[in-house]
Amino acid sequence: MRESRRDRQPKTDAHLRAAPVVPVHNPPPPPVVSGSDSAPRRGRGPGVVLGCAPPTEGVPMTAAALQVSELTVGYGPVQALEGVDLEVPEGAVVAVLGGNGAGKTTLMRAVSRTLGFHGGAIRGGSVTFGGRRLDRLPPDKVVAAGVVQVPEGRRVFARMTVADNLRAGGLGARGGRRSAAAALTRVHELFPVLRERAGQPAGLLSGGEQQMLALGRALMGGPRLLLLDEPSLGLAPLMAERIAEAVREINAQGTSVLLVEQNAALALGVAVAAVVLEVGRVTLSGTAAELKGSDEVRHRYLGVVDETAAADAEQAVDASVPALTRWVP
Amino acid sequence: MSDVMRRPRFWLGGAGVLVLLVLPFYVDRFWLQSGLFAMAAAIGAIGLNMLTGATGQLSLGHAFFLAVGAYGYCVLAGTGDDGVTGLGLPTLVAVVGAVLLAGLAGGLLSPIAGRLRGAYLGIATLALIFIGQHVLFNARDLTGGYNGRDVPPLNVFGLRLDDETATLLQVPFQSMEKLWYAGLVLLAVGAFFARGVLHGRPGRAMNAIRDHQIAAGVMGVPVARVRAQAFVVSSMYAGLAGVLLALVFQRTVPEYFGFALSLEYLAMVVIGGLGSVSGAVLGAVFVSLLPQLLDRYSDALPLVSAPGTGGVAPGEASRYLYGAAVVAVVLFLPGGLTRLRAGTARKPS
Amino acid sequence: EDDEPSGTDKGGASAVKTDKGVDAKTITLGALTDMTGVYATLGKSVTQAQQLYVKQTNAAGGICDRQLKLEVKDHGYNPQKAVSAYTELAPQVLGFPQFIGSPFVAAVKQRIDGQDKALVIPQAWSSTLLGSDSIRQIGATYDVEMINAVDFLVKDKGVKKGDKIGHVYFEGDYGESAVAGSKFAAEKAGLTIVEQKIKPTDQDMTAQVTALKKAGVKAILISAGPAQSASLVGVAAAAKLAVPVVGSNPTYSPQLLKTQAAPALLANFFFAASTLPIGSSEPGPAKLVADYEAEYPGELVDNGMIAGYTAAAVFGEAIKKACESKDITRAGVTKALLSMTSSDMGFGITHDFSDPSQPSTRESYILHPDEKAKGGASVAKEKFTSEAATSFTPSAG
Amino acid sequence: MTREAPPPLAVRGLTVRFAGLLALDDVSFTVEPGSLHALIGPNGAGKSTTLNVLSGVYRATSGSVRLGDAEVTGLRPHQIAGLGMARTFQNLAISPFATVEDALLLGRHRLTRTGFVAAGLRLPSAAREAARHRERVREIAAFTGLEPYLGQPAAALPYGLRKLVELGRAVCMEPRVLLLDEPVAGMTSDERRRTASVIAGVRESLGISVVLVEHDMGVVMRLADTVTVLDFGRCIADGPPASVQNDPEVIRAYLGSSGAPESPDSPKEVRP
Amino acid sequence: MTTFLELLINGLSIGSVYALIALGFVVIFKATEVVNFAHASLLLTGGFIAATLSDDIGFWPALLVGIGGAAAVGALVEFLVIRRYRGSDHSVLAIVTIGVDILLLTELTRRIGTDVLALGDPWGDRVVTLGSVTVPQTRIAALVAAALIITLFLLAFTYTSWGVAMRAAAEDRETAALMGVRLGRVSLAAWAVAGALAAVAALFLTVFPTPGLAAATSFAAFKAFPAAIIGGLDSTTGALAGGLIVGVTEALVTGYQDDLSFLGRGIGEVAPYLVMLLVLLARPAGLFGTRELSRV
Ligand SMILES: Nc1ncnc2c1ncn2[C@@H]1O[C@H](COP(=O)(O)OP(=O)(O)OP(=O)(O)O)[C@@H](O)[C@H]1O
Ligand SMILES: Nc1ncnc2c1ncn2[C@@H]1O[C@H](COP(=O)(O)OP(=O)(O)OP(=O)(O)O)[C@@H](O)[C@H]1O
Ligand SMILES: CC(C)C[C@H](N)C(=O)O
Ligand SMILES: [Mg+2]
Ligand SMILES: [Mg+2]
Repeated sequence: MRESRRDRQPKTDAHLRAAPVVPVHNPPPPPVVSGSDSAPRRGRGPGVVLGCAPPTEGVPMTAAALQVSELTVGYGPVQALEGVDLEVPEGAVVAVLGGNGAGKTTLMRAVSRTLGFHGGAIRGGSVTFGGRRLDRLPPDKVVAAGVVQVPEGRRVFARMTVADNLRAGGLGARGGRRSAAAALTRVHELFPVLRERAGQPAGLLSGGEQQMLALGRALMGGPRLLLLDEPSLGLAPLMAERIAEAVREINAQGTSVLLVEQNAALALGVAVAAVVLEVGRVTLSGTAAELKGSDEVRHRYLGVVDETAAADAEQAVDASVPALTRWVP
Repeated sequence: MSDVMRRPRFWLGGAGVLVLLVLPFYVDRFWLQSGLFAMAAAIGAIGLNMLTGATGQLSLGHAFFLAVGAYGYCVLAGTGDDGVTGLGLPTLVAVVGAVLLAGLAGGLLSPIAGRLRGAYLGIATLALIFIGQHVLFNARDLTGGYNGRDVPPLNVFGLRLDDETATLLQVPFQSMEKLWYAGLVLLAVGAFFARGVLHGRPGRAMNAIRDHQIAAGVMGVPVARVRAQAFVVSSMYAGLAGVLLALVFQRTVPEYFGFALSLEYLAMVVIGGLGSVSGAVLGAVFVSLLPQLLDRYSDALPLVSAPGTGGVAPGEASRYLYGAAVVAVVLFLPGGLTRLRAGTARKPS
Repeated sequence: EDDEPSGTDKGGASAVKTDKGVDAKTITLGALTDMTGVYATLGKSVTQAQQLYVKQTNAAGGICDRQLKLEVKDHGYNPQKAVSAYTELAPQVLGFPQFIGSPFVAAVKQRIDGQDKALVIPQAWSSTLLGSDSIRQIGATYDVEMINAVDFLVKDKGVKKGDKIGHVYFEGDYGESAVAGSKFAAEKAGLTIVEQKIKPTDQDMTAQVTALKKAGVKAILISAGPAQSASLVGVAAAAKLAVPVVGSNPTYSPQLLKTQAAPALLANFFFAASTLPIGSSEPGPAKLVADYEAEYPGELVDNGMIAGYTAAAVFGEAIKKACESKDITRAGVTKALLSMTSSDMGFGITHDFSDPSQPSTRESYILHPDEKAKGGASVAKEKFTSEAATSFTPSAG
Repeated sequence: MTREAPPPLAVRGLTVRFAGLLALDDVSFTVEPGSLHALIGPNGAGKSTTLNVLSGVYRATSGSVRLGDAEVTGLRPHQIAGLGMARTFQNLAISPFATVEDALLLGRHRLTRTGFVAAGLRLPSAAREAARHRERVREIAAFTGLEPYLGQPAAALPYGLRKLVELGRAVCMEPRVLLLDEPVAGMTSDERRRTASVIAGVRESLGISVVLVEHDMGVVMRLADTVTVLDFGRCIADGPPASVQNDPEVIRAYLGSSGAPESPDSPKEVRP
Repeated sequence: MTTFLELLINGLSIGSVYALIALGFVVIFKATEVVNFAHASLLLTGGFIAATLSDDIGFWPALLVGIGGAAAVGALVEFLVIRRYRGSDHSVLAIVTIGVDILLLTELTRRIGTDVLALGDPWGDRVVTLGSVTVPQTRIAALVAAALIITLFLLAFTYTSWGVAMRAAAEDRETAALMGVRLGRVSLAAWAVAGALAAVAALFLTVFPTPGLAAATSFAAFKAFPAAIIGGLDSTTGALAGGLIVGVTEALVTGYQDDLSFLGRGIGEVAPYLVMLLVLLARPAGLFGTRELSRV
């Protein structure tokens, strides 16, 4: 697997080389950084900070916490995650940042046990939720345990109506009819458009509408832990904020959230703690505040650039435009 | 060149070709015939794989196009003295004509096919089988009806590939021996052509249609036309296969071109591996030779006894094994037999 | 070794000429049968009867100082398998006392008449197969059978000039040559035939009956399988269409008496055959049944057995004759068969094999379902040849 | 260098009605030759629908689209592509089995001629054509930063790179007008900047018109010459970025109270 | 005229049997998007079990066992074969079912052999006479049964969560799993149900007017193809409509064979496919099928 790591290295470099920003693999400033191997338990750092997390009806702190430790995942030859440690304490919102191919989605799949659909498998480590091991259960049992994922790229049931999509979301729910009805009204409050479009085939919704449906669908399952994979993808700024709001609200009602986002500003706005994945490893972790402060994150994920950096960024941009010659047939 | 020669595949391939060339001198008619059935099947399967594998158009009507080829050849080359229509064209011309006819049939279908997708298309093409067989049974003066019609032997520049025994190195050369080489040539040419198409511009367009029809159109691929072309080409391959089959049978009968045959061809492309030429060939060999082998040797199996002496008849035993084999291959080699060969990790296109 | 030179072998006591399929000790015969396809019914009993014949003959010392050996290949009524099986056996056997599937016989006709010249006795009675020295059917062809059937309707069932009679038949050689016969006979008798062509997949004859009823037929002929005749008769009865129904030989099987249609069948179903019913008390059938049941206890007996046994026996006779003239080559056997002008295998009908262009007989029995008789049928009308049948010239294909 | 500018793309009174819902309502705008025209608006506003009409995927209920003096409305997608309009898709549309190179070569389809016969018989003409276009594909791959992945199956690449492949494929069509549906969605901000620079570069060096649908105001504001804002299928604003950005209507319907200024990679921060 | 009526009614009644077969076909397609070529053998299995038992344990018990048995076999096929498939291409799974069909059919034909197995049903060959038209009681029963069963399914699919789960699983297995759908259970249920339906159909195919169960009974399954397509592969209503249309077409074409003889005789079997093609020309997804949605 060392092999596979190494041959994936250039890939990452390559597609970042062109990027006119600070090199990727410079050792990040000491205080916040922790290689998963160097100090694995540092992952709990954020957990502790969570004293300030929304109160959660008296359940012991880590009772229903998601605990990912030493997780290693591979797709055949490809090593996608390596020794990843992560904790989502009860009632917390934890964000996972990371570039393309970092392994964020893979992490989600590992928790929801859907790696199998992609020819992937857990090679090592464990995933527990509320002290119960998830990494041996079938996907439906994971849902039954209260862990529901919103897949990357929406994946709504295109041929089914919006209403039926929401019903499908409720299939794994433990509650009875009444709780389902309650969930539905809640979803409609969050996303009124879903009520308007109730009869329309989901496949015909716009990108953003589909994203809302996907989120609403997941909520129908009455999750205790919600896994969100890039929920703001393709959302209008207004809508992105709305989603952020929704996440806060959902969380306020006692649902923990593991949030994968490219939109770091949004993510760090919502989360109390975050980790940064790079090429399958946790390279940074800490509270939202800590990470907001880190240059690394500011450059690569927040896009906040001070004047000088911006300047050579612009130059780099022009430089990285080797004026494609026109095609003469 | 030299580095090609260093590759083992090169030598293996060469050896294989050599074996195929000398085979007629060593094996008897039965095996040659089985081999020829396999070659014909391979040609047909290549065609189907271009349609179903590469373009994503499920077709259960392949047997129909085989029939068009087979009967087309008979009608064009037939002398008409056996009471059924025959234009008495030179046989080589007839072969070309038959292939073109099959292509035409495919072309005529494509307007309907163009509007259908997936299983709908598959079962719509199934209609061809039933309609086709109905015609074969009823258009007497063209098809000879239920008892079929004789197939004029191929005549290559004065060399008649019939049962007139011509001895070569003390080996009697009859129709099968002679046809063997004709078959090899046709298969080789067919495979060569198909590879070119699949790896070239048309192949990319076909795959695009299979994977995302709308996007294909937006990329500038004239979807309707390419689908139609794929249908025509695949039908022409079927037609060629039909001609070869007819020549091997020496008489065409309607029963043959039924539903079961279409399913066999579908099985070939899936078992071999969707979308690739080698897959089609492997699948064809598997599907057409395995039952032969099983039939021939199944009486060696335990509790299999000669037909009529009670117990499981060899015919039945071979059916069981064949069915099991089909299931096993698809389940345990999802990519088809081609996956057995190293170096074809990614799905060919 | 598939082209072993013909010659005279010194091994045998008598020096007889031999070629393919015969060596010093054994004579190998081929049987191309269908045990897994649509004619599995026929195939099974024919094959078992033939194995029985081989067993008996060998027990009695074989033929020409040689033991008989029956190579059976099951083609499951699949053309490719059938042709392959033929190709496989052709070089190894003297001839084929069994070859089910007339389309397949037709498919290899060229080769049989061409280079192989082996004697083939098909279990298929369409007249398209007539006219070849090597392919010889035993019994009346389907068309002759139907001509006699029509005659029976006119003579015994009160069908009159001007009446209409329906004919329900399978697509294919069997049904269509049967129709050729019924049309010819109808012509002669001033009747009109109302055709209903069906496929072996059609199991329910309701629509056909409705159509025939509409046409106002006075009788119905059927050339299909047992299931179809049972349905036809049953539906006709239910629809108050009480007319006699006469079928070709393959339309009846004793199992039908266990079905809903039994009463109707017993009431007005008949079928033509060119053998005695297997249940007849004549010595031939009686003995066959006895031996057969001894050999295959618990197996149902039907007329297929007779067809099979007769074919094997005729083939055996031919070899014997050939042996007398010291020539059991393929040509020798074919020649021997041509010289058999009145061979009676003990099943009621004597066959004349001297003219390949003619069926070996034009006689038919009319049989009738009978739950008491073995094989579920007994003779309704003794064997006869209608004058229409004698004047009929089958259209050889 | 002298380059003949592409003809203007004129959208007039475009209306698209789906069962019981008005997706586009009398939308008009003109994409000036060689300009980058952004199309923004809330989710479900009708942006993708507009692109779908422009690229012939949907038929307009009424209204017209003209490229120069060529009428685009009612043409089939491949005919429109033939006019030199290329697009990317909001939900990726890449063959799961094709390598990146194949995917890009597909873009060359309309520019190449090799048919079944030529390809099947490997005619020299076909070989020559293939060689030329592979060369060009390599150029474009180098330009977009995809060169290292040319040999890999596109499907196994992560989302962001697959979006880049889409972009590259569209560029491979040598378009005169490039239609982009959310090209930077799901990318980290540095990737966004890079993709943005690719888009800018393409337009710079090829002098083509670009229609850009995007929610990332940073990118839009930096690149766009003109911005058209849609809301519920109607055009609620149209003009240069600066003015549109401060249009109260737009802020209400789209940018939201917090507006663009504070949003992460907004122009203030990115512009020197 | 009476002839026409008679043909029409006969067509409808046999059509309702086809509808049952088609429905099983549709259920499997809805739940797993598999075109099930093994349907013929499922049908034969049910019929065979019922027919062989009816002598000993009586008709109704035998029928129940038959239905149960066919359901079990269907479930078994799913469990042993379909579930093991790791790929994603559905045309590939269709091939697996071909293999399964070969296995089952060979075994059954071997057991049935030459027999024509009577079912000993209560209806016998009694007929109902409506004016000048006579219809077998069995066929009336078939009509009623089909109507009931199909309405039942229609409701189940639209309203029960089982129906929702089925549709969800059919469309996107992974996402369905993420919603907590037990994929295994869903397709298992679908196959079992299809088996049961096939058995019921087999019942009506083996009672009067047909003499009993023969190896050839399975051919009736071929009628399910055009029926399912005409109605729309994913529509239960469609299954009913398609079945009836096929039945009526067949009956009329056969009944008026003489007037149609210019088409060549014996087009009874071909006609439904011609009708199917016509329908597809007008509606590429059948009469009630949901069209492929295109949205980019
Ligand atoms: N099905 C698969 N087969 C093989 N490799 C895969 C598969 N899915 C993902 N990978 C690889 O695993 C690595 C992590 O992929 P993953 O999708 O988890 O990244 P990500 O962080 O979600 O990226 P993005 O932000 O683009 O969604 C990538 O290098 C990708 O190439
Ligand atoms: N094929 C269709 N059938 C029915 N309604 C459709 C179809 N395509 C789009 N719509 C509807 O038209 C409206 C506009 O859709 P469109 O995809 O253009 O929005 P958009 O501006 O692209 O939104 P987003 O930014 O979220 O992608 C949406 O409400 C959508 O539901
Ligand atoms: C018994 C007969 C129906 C046989 C049939 N003639 C055949 O083709 O073999
Ligand atoms: Mg991801
Ligand atoms: Mg959109």
